[in-house]
Amino acid sequence: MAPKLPPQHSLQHSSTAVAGGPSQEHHAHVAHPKGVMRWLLTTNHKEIGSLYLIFSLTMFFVGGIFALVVRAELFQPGLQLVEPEFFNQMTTMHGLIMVFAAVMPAFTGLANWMIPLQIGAPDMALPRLNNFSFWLLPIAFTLLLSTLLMPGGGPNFGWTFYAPLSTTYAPASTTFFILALHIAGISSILGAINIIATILNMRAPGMRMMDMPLFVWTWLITAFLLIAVMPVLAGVITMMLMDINFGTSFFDAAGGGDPVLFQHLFWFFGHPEVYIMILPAFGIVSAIIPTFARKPLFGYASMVYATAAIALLSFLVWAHHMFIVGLPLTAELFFMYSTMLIAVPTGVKVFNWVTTLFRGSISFEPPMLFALAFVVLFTIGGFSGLMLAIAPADFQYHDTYFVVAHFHYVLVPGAIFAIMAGVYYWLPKWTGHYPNERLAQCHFWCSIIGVNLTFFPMHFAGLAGMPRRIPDYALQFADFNLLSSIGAFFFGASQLLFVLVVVLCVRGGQKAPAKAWEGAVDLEWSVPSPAPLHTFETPPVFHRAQSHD
Amino acid sequence: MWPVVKSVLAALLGVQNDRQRQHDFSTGKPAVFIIVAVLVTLIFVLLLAGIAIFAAG
Amino acid sequence: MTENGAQQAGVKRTVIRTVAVLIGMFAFAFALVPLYDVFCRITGLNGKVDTTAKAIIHEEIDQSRFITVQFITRGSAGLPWQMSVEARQMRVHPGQTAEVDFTFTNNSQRESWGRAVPSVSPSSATTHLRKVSCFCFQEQQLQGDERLTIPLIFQLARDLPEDIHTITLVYTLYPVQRVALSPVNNNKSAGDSI
Amino acid sequence: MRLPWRWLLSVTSAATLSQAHASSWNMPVGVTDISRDIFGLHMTIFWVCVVIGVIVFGVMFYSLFRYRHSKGAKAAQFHEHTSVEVLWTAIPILILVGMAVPATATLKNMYDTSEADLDIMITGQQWRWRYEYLGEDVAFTSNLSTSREQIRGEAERGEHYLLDVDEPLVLPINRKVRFLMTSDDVIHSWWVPELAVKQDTIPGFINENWVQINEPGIYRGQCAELCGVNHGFMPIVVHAMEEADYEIWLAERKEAAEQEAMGVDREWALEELMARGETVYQSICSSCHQSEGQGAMPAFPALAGNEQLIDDLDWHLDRIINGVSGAAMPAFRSTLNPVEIASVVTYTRNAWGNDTGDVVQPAAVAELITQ
Repeated sequence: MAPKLPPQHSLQHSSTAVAGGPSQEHHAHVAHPKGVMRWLLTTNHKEIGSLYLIFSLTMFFVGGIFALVVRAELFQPGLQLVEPEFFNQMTTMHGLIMVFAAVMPAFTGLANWMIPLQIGAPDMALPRLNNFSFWLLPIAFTLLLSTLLMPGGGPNFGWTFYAPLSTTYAPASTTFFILALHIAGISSILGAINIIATILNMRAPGMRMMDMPLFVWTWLITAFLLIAVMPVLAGVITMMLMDINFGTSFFDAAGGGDPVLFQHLFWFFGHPEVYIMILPAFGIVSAIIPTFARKPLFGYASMVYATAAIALLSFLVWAHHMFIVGLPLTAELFFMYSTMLIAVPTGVKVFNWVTTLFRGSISFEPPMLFALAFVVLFTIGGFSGLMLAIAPADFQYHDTYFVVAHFHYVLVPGAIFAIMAGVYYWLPKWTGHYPNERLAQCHFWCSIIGVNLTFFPMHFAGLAGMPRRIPDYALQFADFNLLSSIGAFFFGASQLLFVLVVVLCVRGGQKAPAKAWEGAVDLEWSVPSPAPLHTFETPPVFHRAQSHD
Repeated sequence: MWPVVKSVLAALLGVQNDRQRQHDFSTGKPAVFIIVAVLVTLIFVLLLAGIAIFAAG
Repeated sequence: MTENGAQQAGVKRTVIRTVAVLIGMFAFAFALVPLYDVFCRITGLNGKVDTTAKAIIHEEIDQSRFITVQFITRGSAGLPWQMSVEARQMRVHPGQTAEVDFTFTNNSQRESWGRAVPSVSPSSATTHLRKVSCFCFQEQQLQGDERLTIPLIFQLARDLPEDIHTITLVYTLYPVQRVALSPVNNNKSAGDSI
Repeated sequence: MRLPWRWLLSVTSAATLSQAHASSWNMPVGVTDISRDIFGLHMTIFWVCVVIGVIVFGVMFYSLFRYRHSKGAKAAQFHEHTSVEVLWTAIPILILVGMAVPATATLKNMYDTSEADLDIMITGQQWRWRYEYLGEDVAFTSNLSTSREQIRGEAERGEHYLLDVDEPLVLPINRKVRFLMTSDDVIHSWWVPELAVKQDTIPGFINENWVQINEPGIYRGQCAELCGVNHGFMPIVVHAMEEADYEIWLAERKEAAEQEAMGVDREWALEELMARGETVYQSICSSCHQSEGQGAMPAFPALAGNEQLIDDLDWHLDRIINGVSGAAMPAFRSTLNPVEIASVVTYTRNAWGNDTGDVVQPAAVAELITQ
């Protein structure tokens, strides 16, 4: 989310880079095109990282506007602003855009910028593929957004697109929705391949796997999850496509298919997808908290192991999204138990962060504020997740605003706060300037108030009996919805502050040294701020002292 | 084999110390860990399924 | 630079492996469809019924308990048929073979195709309901105004769990799109239909 | 209309707010044994979370306060402690096992649908519910009865805004009622919070659930699974009665059905059919085709001035009796009786300027349905 144009003086080598034969040859090829072509053709990981982040920030606002349409309609009972049909399109688009176009590309952008810097690599392993996987995204989401203008409207079946609402009963534009999702999926897969290839092969000499910063570790595991589940999503939407256009009956009972099969396949992708959106956040927070507590991360080894375990277990819990579809008792029990157990390694992470703070020397710069808010609010989301895991109670919670509150706590002050914490943390490295502290603090406090005002009342609305995805509601839910809507507009408006901070930071501000934060240890802080376009052309020598031991 | 299994079990709980990790990463092959992890996961699934079937009566 | 070359080779190897996993997972998604089907049939998950007819197993009739078997028939949109059952419910002993007649009536003048899709509840009873002769999933063709009676011969296995006292068998009739329904429908888009 | 200032007033006086919505902050305790069990589980796990939260956040905020860099705190360098880690892994596991035991018991109880006194088939339909009392020859559909004017803010909203139906599901208390659930089109979910029953209705498949209500009363719920445009407008109302009252109600229902059946054979006048047809139209058809037959394209075609409908009576009857496969138009063959079909067809052929003058007699419809 940082529109930082990497410095133009591309031939100026960083202090760690020594001119050598191959790298000079390399430069001779890349006579930089100017203007638009520079960005269209760039293969530089920093430029592509910036492109991802700018795209993600744009889509964050697009998805946010959709959410505000929803919240405006729900401001008070009755139908005031939009028709139910358009309301459904808004809830669907909000979910799809936020998941696939805001959160996932933001993490990919951070990975592009920071993974090579953190492992001492000159670039990603497959730079041209990197360019391709980014440019697929604008194509995919232009296509997706254009469905809103098609006759019959855009997708209106929720981001989970359950069959047969999304097949037999879907609007005509669904084929384009499927195509868009396919393209976005290919983009994520290519990005994941690139990240895996980079991490496994491009580490600085002397850096072993166990020396890697946690952000790199969590991304490596996330990339494996992407490789494992994005093809399943591709499979399931291909089946939808065939059901819609070629007369097959994968999900149609009339032809011997089964609508419940759709949900099994979707959540087999969907639950690991949830972890895809949160594991890199764990990595970012695990970098920030030790930096500002000036103390090594507690339980680095446990963190790595627990991340791997969570990733593996995430394939065993999918049906907890389906407790009320009429699963047999045994399946219900199995998924209840496995879901409860996955809370343990997740809890261990929270304990580790808190213990890292214990007896530290803590300061409260903007990245730290967001990271601390992450720990508290993500944990609250985890608590409601634990409640949802209790299958009998889930019969009451399922498909209500309680669930909406739960996953927004995990994703907004979870994933999105972690992304913002990461942006504030690495902005000095990207731009050479510190972000304006006063404004960033203002952004933080507004966001905290906005997030809680928006999502906390949703717990009550859900417990009181308000179902999800309804454009109008009974009078007893009015107060909660009023609060949520006010909070949502406040939260939305305060994100403009974020844009302001980032823009100001790109244009100027207090100069940052190479090691911008006193307690920072990882390799990225050894290159100058701002990081020159080409770094680590000659691999740095990795000193064990920088590791986590 | 036992140290690998121990490490995988430690991973499931999210508890591992640094010395053990150093040891894992300096001596073990990733493939061995992955295979053992998948096996342990399978056993875990069977165990959990067994408990569920027993509990469902 | 040999190290660079080694790195390139490593990248290539990684890419090949990940792509192989990718293709495998895509195939796996499709493999899950038949796997799920098999899994459902074995476990009776979802009340999915085995569609192949079974032979009668000759076992002693369990006179000690009666099971109520309910039959429900449902129509669906787009098929001008009526499906009815001779008896709404019957009481049978496990092990006993029973027969019940289902009647399909085409209320229109046109010939059309339909299919009755079965579902059983509770799902744990599914595997114990053995159909000796049935019409499940078979496409039926009825001429205009035709009436067709087909028997269902079934048997409840003796090992039916003790806690099951009632089994419900629901048939939903679905149209099978084999021919254009009528010239009127033929040249009209779906949006024009009421 | 609710205005923000009114809300502000109610917030300033917390008592007002809590009094006006005394029970709506938490899950309802409900009126069945199972709903009470679930409420108990909910509160237990809630307090477990609160206690863990207080401890974790307590340590966290203590550390943030106590070890501030600005106060000259020096950082310790420890970074692991195996026995502490084992401890904080073991304790949650024990807590979870403690939670799993009662949850398993409740779940088993919920799945025990055996030995029911009464079977009711619940069918979800875009966007209404159909209830069939199996073996009793009583069946009806239940539609939203909140007026369009209330939704559009043109009329004062009633106490049960969006939670009112024309025909509630009537159940006896103290009897085990088994629900068989399915759907005619997409997946819906039948949910009444106070009965703690929420179950998806899946087209082509059958689900089971059960309820035994302890107290008479009126309990309201909604469809919980997104099912299309009017997902927010298909409420559920359950009227739980003393057993004797229920028997009386059932007898009345049966008698009314017989009366209606006798009406099929007589000759109906245009005015009579129009009056009946309007009632049927407004409760069944108007949610899609709109109250003036103007439709809502592209999904719901207009009926007013629809040339095909005006020209072709047989086609019109076929659409209503047999529905349209793969669209929101269901087959009304078995959900409406011949009188209702005849009257609604007559109504749509003569209302809103569709002045065909056609009069469709119930007897003719009955013949089409049962031939």
